Amino acid sequence: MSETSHASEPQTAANGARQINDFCINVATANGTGSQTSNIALLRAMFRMGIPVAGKNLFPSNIQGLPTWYNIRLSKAGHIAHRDVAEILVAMNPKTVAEDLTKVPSGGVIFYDTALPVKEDREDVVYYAMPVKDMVKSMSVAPNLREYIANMVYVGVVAELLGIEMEMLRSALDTHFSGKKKAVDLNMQMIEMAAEHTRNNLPKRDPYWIERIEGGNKDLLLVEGNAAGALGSVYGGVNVVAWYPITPATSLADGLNEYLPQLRRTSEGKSTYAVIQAEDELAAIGMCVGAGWAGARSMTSTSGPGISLMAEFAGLAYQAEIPTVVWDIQRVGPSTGLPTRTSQGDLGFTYQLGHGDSRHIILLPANPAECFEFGYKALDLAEQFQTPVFVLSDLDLGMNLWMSKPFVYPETPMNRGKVLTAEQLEALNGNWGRYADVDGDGIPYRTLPGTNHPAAGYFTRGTGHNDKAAYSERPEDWEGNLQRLRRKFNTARKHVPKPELTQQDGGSFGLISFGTNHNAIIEAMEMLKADGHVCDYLRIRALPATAEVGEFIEKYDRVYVIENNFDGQMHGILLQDNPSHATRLASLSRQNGMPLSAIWLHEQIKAAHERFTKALA
Amino acid sequence: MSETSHASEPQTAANGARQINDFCINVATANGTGSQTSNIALLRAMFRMGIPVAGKNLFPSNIQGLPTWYNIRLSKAGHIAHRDVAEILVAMNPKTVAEDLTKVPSGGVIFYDTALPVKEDREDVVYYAMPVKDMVKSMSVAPNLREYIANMVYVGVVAELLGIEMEMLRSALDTHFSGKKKAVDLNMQMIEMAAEHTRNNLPKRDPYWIERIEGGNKDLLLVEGNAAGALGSVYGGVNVVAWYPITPATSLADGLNEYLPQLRRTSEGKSTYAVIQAEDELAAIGMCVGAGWAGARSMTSTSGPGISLMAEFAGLAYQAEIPTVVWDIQRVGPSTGLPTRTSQGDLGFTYQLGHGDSRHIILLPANPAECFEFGYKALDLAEQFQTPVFVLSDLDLGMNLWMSKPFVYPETPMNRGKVLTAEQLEALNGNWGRYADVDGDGIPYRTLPGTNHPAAGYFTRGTGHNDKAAYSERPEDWEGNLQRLRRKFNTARKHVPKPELTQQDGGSFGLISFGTNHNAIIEAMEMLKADGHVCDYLRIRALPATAEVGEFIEKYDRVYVIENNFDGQMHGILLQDNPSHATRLASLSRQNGMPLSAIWLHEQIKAAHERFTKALA
Amino acid sequence: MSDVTNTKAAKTNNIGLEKNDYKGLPSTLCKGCGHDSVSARIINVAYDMGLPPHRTIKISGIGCSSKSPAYFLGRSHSFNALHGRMPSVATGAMAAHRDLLTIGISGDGDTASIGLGQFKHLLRRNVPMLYIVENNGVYGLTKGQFSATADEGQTLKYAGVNELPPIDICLEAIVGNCGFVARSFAGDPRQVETLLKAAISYKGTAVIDIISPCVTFNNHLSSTKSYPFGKDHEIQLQELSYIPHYEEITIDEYDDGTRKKVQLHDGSWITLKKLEKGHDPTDFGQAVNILQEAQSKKELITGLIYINNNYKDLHSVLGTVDQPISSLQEKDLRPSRESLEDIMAGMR
Amino acid sequence: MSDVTNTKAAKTNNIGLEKNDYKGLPSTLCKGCGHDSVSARIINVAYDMGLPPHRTIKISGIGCSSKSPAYFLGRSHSFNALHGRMPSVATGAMAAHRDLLTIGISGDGDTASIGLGQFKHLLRRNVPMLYIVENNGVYGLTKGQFSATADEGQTLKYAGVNELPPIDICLEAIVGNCGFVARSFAGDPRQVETLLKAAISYKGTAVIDIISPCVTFNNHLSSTKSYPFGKDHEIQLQELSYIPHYEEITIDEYDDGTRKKVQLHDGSWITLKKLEKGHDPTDFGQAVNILQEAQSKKELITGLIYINNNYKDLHSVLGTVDQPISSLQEKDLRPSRESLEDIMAGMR
Ligand SMILES: Cc1ncc(C[n+]2csc(CCOP(=O)(O)OP(=O)(O)O)c2C)c(N)n1
Ligand SMILES: Cc1ncc(C[n+]2csc(CCOP(=O)(O)OP(=O)(O)O)c2C)c(N)n1
Ligand code: SF4
Ligand code: SF4
Ligand SMILES: [Mg+2]
Ligand SMILES: [Mg+2]
Repeated sequence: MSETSHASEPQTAANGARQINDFCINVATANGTGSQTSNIALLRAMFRMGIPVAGKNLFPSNIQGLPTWYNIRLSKAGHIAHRDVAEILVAMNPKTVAEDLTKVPSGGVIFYDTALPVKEDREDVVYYAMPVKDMVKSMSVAPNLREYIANMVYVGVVAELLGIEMEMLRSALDTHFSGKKKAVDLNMQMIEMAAEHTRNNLPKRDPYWIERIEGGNKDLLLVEGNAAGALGSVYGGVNVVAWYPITPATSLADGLNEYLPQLRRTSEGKSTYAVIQAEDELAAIGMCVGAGWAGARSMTSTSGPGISLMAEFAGLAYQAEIPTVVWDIQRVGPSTGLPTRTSQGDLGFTYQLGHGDSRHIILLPANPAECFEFGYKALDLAEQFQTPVFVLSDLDLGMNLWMSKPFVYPETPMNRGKVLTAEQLEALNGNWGRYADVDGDGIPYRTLPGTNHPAAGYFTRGTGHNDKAAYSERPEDWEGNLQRLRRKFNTARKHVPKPELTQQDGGSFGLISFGTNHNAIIEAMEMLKADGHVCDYLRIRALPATAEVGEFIEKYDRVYVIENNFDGQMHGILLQDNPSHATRLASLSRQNGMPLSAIWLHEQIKAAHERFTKALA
Repeated sequence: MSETSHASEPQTAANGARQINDFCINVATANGTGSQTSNIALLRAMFRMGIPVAGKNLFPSNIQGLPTWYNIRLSKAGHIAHRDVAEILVAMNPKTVAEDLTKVPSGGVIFYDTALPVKEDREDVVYYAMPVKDMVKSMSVAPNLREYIANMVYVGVVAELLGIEMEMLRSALDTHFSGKKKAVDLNMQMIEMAAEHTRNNLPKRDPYWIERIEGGNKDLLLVEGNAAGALGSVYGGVNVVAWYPITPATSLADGLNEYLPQLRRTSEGKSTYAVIQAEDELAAIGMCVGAGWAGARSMTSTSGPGISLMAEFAGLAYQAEIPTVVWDIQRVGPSTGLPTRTSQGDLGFTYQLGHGDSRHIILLPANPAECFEFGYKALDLAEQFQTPVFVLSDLDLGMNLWMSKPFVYPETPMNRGKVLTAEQLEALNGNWGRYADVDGDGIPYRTLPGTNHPAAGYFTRGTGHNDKAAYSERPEDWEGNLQRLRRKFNTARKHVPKPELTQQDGGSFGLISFGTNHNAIIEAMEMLKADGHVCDYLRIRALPATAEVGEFIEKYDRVYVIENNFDGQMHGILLQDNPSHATRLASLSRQNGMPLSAIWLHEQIKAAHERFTKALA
Repeated sequence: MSDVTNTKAAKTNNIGLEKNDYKGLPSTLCKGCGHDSVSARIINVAYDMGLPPHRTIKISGIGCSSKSPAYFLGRSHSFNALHGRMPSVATGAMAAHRDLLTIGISGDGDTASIGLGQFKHLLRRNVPMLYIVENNGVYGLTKGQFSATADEGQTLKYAGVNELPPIDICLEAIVGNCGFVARSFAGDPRQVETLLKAAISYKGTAVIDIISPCVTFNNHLSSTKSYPFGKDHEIQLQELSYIPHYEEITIDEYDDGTRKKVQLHDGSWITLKKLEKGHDPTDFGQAVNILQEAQSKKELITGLIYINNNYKDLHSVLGTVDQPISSLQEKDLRPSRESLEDIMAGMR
Repeated sequence: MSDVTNTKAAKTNNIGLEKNDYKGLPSTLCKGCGHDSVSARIINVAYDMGLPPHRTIKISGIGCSSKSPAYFLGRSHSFNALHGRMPSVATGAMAAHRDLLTIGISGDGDTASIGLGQFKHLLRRNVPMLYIVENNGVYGLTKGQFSATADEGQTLKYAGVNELPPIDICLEAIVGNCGFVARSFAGDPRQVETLLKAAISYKGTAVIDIISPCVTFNNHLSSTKSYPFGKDHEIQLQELSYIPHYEEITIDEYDDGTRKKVQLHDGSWITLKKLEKGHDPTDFGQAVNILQEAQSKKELITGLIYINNNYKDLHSVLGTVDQPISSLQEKDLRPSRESLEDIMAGMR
């Protein structure tokens, strides 16, 4: 990590120095105007120039006409966390322009559509006026295409002034339109016209530059978490998918609907999978449970409201020990909440989803490569442990394009778990108990419907049962089963993905977090280090927490548990796991719909830790 | 509390002394044979003789033919907790007799139907053979009544030999059959015939006696928790009830259906309430939320599976701030679990019911008088705090007959919460914000539909909103609202029912528990005291935990949190509330479908505390 | 009580309110969305009928359609509930307050997919209310998946071909013992307003299934008809990033018994058929058959399809007092101290 | 593979199994419960048709009815799922394993109350399976509340008078695009078995609504007919503590087109009417009308009411491979390493 760049502090142009590849661009438009194409083209072009970039789409829960912001961060140090401050504003939305303008820091730059009521009255910023309407008019294009094409104007202007390569824009659009040449040409024509206008009329007056980094972003992908998760599931052999549309999980199902037909049809064009759009989430998980029971690798994707509706089936699958996978792309709750904002607020609820005493395995991806990895691992774990496995991603990860390490093809064969075949049953003389703990790991053996042996059939139920799956109300049977389930859960502790440790020389306190907070934490750690606060960081990748987590906590007098929710839910879970270290654990959580930022984290951790050390002294 | 009686230890007759009013009777029958009438008659007759009694019905999840046990405890010291050991067995069920016999302790007594394969081969017990069939035959009764009447035989035999007064049996049956004389007579005839047969043929050979206690049970009621809860709700003015049948919650709705028509019809016979049997639990709570929003005092009753299905609506009601009351008569989960066994396993899940960050007010009754009290208090709290309030009772409390203190008529007027009338709106010039925290307690003002003022209407939603109830995706609005909701929750901390403290001289450690564990704890404390372990006990009556809970924990080096669930859910909640005292808190929980027993608690606490003190030393 | 004061005397209705008093917030739906036409109709009818805003409530589920209560009758209480759960919330509200006129707004996904069970059970209870389905055959708010009312064989840009038979909301309503079942088209102001007025006067659940095209997601990729956007440029946006602005579709009057073909924004056509003058809406069999036939001909019957005034409504089944239950206060709700003593006496 | 060995050669069917091989555990339902009759019918039919137990699965919801899969076909896999959710579980299982014969068992509460939405959507997908509703008009397992199929005006001992109209499962099925809809009476062995065999041969969802009296809770307190228990003694148990034992009701053959009155255990009567010989079960309109008429006459039409072989079933819509998806192994399920490289190339 670079120690000199504090990318989170706004860069001022006051000193006149060139600011290269290290600032943010905020594009303010309205939903449904087509600006997504422009923004992604910009992002992808910069990515292909080798520059570390991150794009964040802040969109409303609406289809057309409401404010939308697209935030692009360039960071030569590779920081891709959300940053609140953008040096460069592209103002295209009359409804938000007044407030947008106030947010531009001193030394910043404002590109604006001349149709907007912008008075060039600030001394501390640079203005570039873009006569969008005129430029669009000067291009002979069907009237119904005008508004759409209008957004290419700012692409051209910004590219010209900041130094984004035209060829990279073309290649980005080529990818975007899957090579449809007419579409690419039309858009490029507008971009180039705008660039030309800029060359002729708008001399560069700001210090921000985008410069190609040779060899930068080599091997990296630019991909959304949901697409990665879908792909990982496909390589994990998912074969029954049932889902119900909900933002921000829909694009995971979309990904499956895109990749499955491509990758999983036989030569005769038949599908090795079934995808069913269910009538609601209750039915979606019901189908997954039915399919998992019948031997399929099943999954569903949803978000908060769906998780609430799935509670009863989650409990059934836990109790009857049926594998299935549920992706929760978290958005802000409680209730319908903010459907288009990000959160980690379902963690605590999902961990114990269902009435009574249940506990679920949860995977916590932090980046697209991990979404891919957990895509297949979740299916493995579900069958290995015969239980529902939840993957808790979030809107930020799922719906934004991220730079990502390449996906690693699964290293091990699929784990189909303990399934007895007819031959094995025969060898056992048919003596087996569906819920017997033969191996001492709490994991029983199951048979699949269709197994041709007279002893294969058993009765699956959510009610109390004994080892042989017979209905039982005996206290011993119930308690024994709960204990075995807990044993199984503790076995899972050893098999779920281990946490990732980031250690620094002389780290004197700890941070624990999970998921997409990662990038902001890494950046905040640098900022803290500059202040003399050196800390270590453990990123939990799954629940139940593995032994490493307790060991990490034990090492420090103080460990901050960082979360993007209000209640400090992971903190609560860790308290229960480690009551004897409770006083070491401090919760640092926040929920306002935005990803945590490094600046906020830096402030909070610094203040909290200074209070703590003072109290100690 | 008596210090000499250790009622939990089986009484042996070895010393030949009379055992008076201090033993257990276990009646083993089959479901649907009518034995409930017999058992309750026995229980009520003893109750009316002034003897402290407790009856527990262990019934299967089935309608007819499966084993059922009815356990009656007599305790002169007034202990009414569940006790595993019964000195006296009444064996009427051929299917379970073999195992039932083995459970009779040395010194015990066995009444058995001669049709059962009982060999009188134990030396350490007393046998009484009951020729049930013959006795029934000798009474001229329609054949279809024979099986039913058969159960009165053991009533007569047991009454005669133990000393239950015939007049009290008659009065008990009179209550049972609401004074229907023919029914009472028919049953009494059989009882008296059996008593006579006993006098003539079965000389008393055991030391157990039931003797009237003059003035005993004065003022006390014999009532089920669910009936008490229903009645409390009626006096709380409940006026919209929506429910869906589920064991063990159905009898609460039954109670409402019984008492409401009695108590809440106008002189013209019109109802001041609406009771709707919904099509499922999702609809039941939906109706309650709609009604609460429209200004009704609404409630529903359910059990675990229903709680799971209510998760999404619970989150909506929390977020949109709508009052309603949900009774959860807990049974054993996860999943369908053991529908006819008791549990406290929904606590943790309900506390945070709904995805995202929600927290609910929970009331935790321990006895029928408290069910009555919480019946009206829940409705008050719901309207006061504009939020769903959950009352977590359990099967043991809800469906069994308990001795109970009389119900206390509500001492304060109904609290209808902060509702603005048209006049008040006018005085405010229509300036009000539905979600504004005017009073600093986090509780906003609402208006009801139908309020005749142009400014009364507002838009209710589960999505993000600002103070004026307008849709908002602004981070500040979301965060501000969560903070206000937390403020409201903390205000509730001061208004929910306070815990009940049981303090002993020199108490050196603490117990914390809630609900029906109470009786076993009181008894176990006596047993512990006899061993030299003197402790204090705090019974939590509501969540969020009030200040007293933290103060109690602070007072002791060690506090055992006692629960009838597997995960130690209250322990988890208290850890989060009191992380700095985490090491003082030890979890002591169990879940096998049975109420906790004093014997088990005594053993466990003793062992744990001896380990603890040894480790300290 | 004060009211909105106006300097210029604007036109008022029979309870002295202006049209403006029935409006809501500016719509945030897509330009040209059929749902906005429905809102406009409701505003007109409420104004014309002089509905007191404080006696009207609006309840909806989740979806573009379910958002629309924000865009009309801004003075009335409104509850945007959960996806598919408007029926239970409306039932509870009506049980609590019998004097309110309840306008339920739902979508086809909201009512026919996730909400089908609640919809049918609301009908069974005959909760007195106006139940409007703004039916576009897609999930608008989640961007264009098929709903359960989508036609068999219909093609959507993102969702492919629908191979499942549609759920006919009117047929479901009739079979489900609903006593007022009508269908119309959002762009037929006269018919929609007439039906709305009739429905508001009906005592019981009145269902109006309003075909309300989604301008944004009802695009037929494989359609042979002209594709609205950039056909000649062969541009297909990869994600739904650009949404053109359309005008709402409005059709002219057409006669009873005749058909009217309507072109939607994507160039595709639907055929409306107004019920024959002779249609007897009190005939259950005829109503069912007419719908069944229309479905096989891929026509949409419009008009009042079925009416039955004999079903008992929720309130008469409940036997509640005449005033709203929610207006009752302690004296009516809390029985006397003595009554409690009496009851306890029976428990001793 | 070994099989149950028997010393005495018992009668076997065409796949060499005995009747015993199709039995289940002893029933724990009330003596005389109609559901046990249905189990007996299924055992007979499975034996007669030589169904391979390992190729048959049983899925149910929650209720007395839903317990009954424990009492037949003990060798087959069975799944007692959640209340009202059998349809989704069955859909998932069938999607996973197309070669299985699925027998779904549900109750009227399970299907028509909590499960109505899933039921209708299962029909819409035409999931190939036999869907049996053991319809008694009450919630048996929770002790006698009205279900949504209870007749209007019916009186139950604990629940009072039902004032809501019934949901007709057959009507709902027909309107919901189900291609095999039949009704019978649990005590009519011949008709039930005939219908079961036909249903098992049907490709798609086959619904049989079997009237299956609840001997314990279908007691009419206010009934003028003789009350089964202790009428002359005026005994009424306060709680449901005593349940008399009854014999299952069995009726004799009766002719097509004729009516048969059947007395239930509580002395009340129901009227069954066997479909006319001339009934054309392929006629949608006729099927609907016949049900509607019967309902108004308080008769129960029995027989195969509607059949339609033209609906596409789940598997053809899904276009899946011929073998069961759940039998596919890694080589079929995990695409190649190269394919992943290709896809990633497009993401750079
Ligand atoms: C429980 C739940 N699941 C899914 C969603 C996501 N969702 C929002 S609107 C919608 C569909 C709306 O379709 P429709 O009712 O037809 O309304 P339209 O937008 O077409 O008017 C869905 C699935 C949700 N809000 N809640
Ligand atoms: C979610 C949920 N709610 C309620 C119940 C309680 N419950 C069990 S069976 C049943 C009704 C069964 O009625 P029906 O389906 O008609 O079956 P029957 O017992 O009459 O055969 C109910 C409500 C449950 N198990 N789960
Ligand atoms: S997406 Fe469709 S339904 Fe939604 S607002 Fe736009 S046009 Fe209307
Ligand atoms: S209660 Fe009714 S449905 Fe249940 S087993 Fe008994 S007779 Fe059958
Ligand atoms: Mg729609
Ligand atoms: Mg039933």
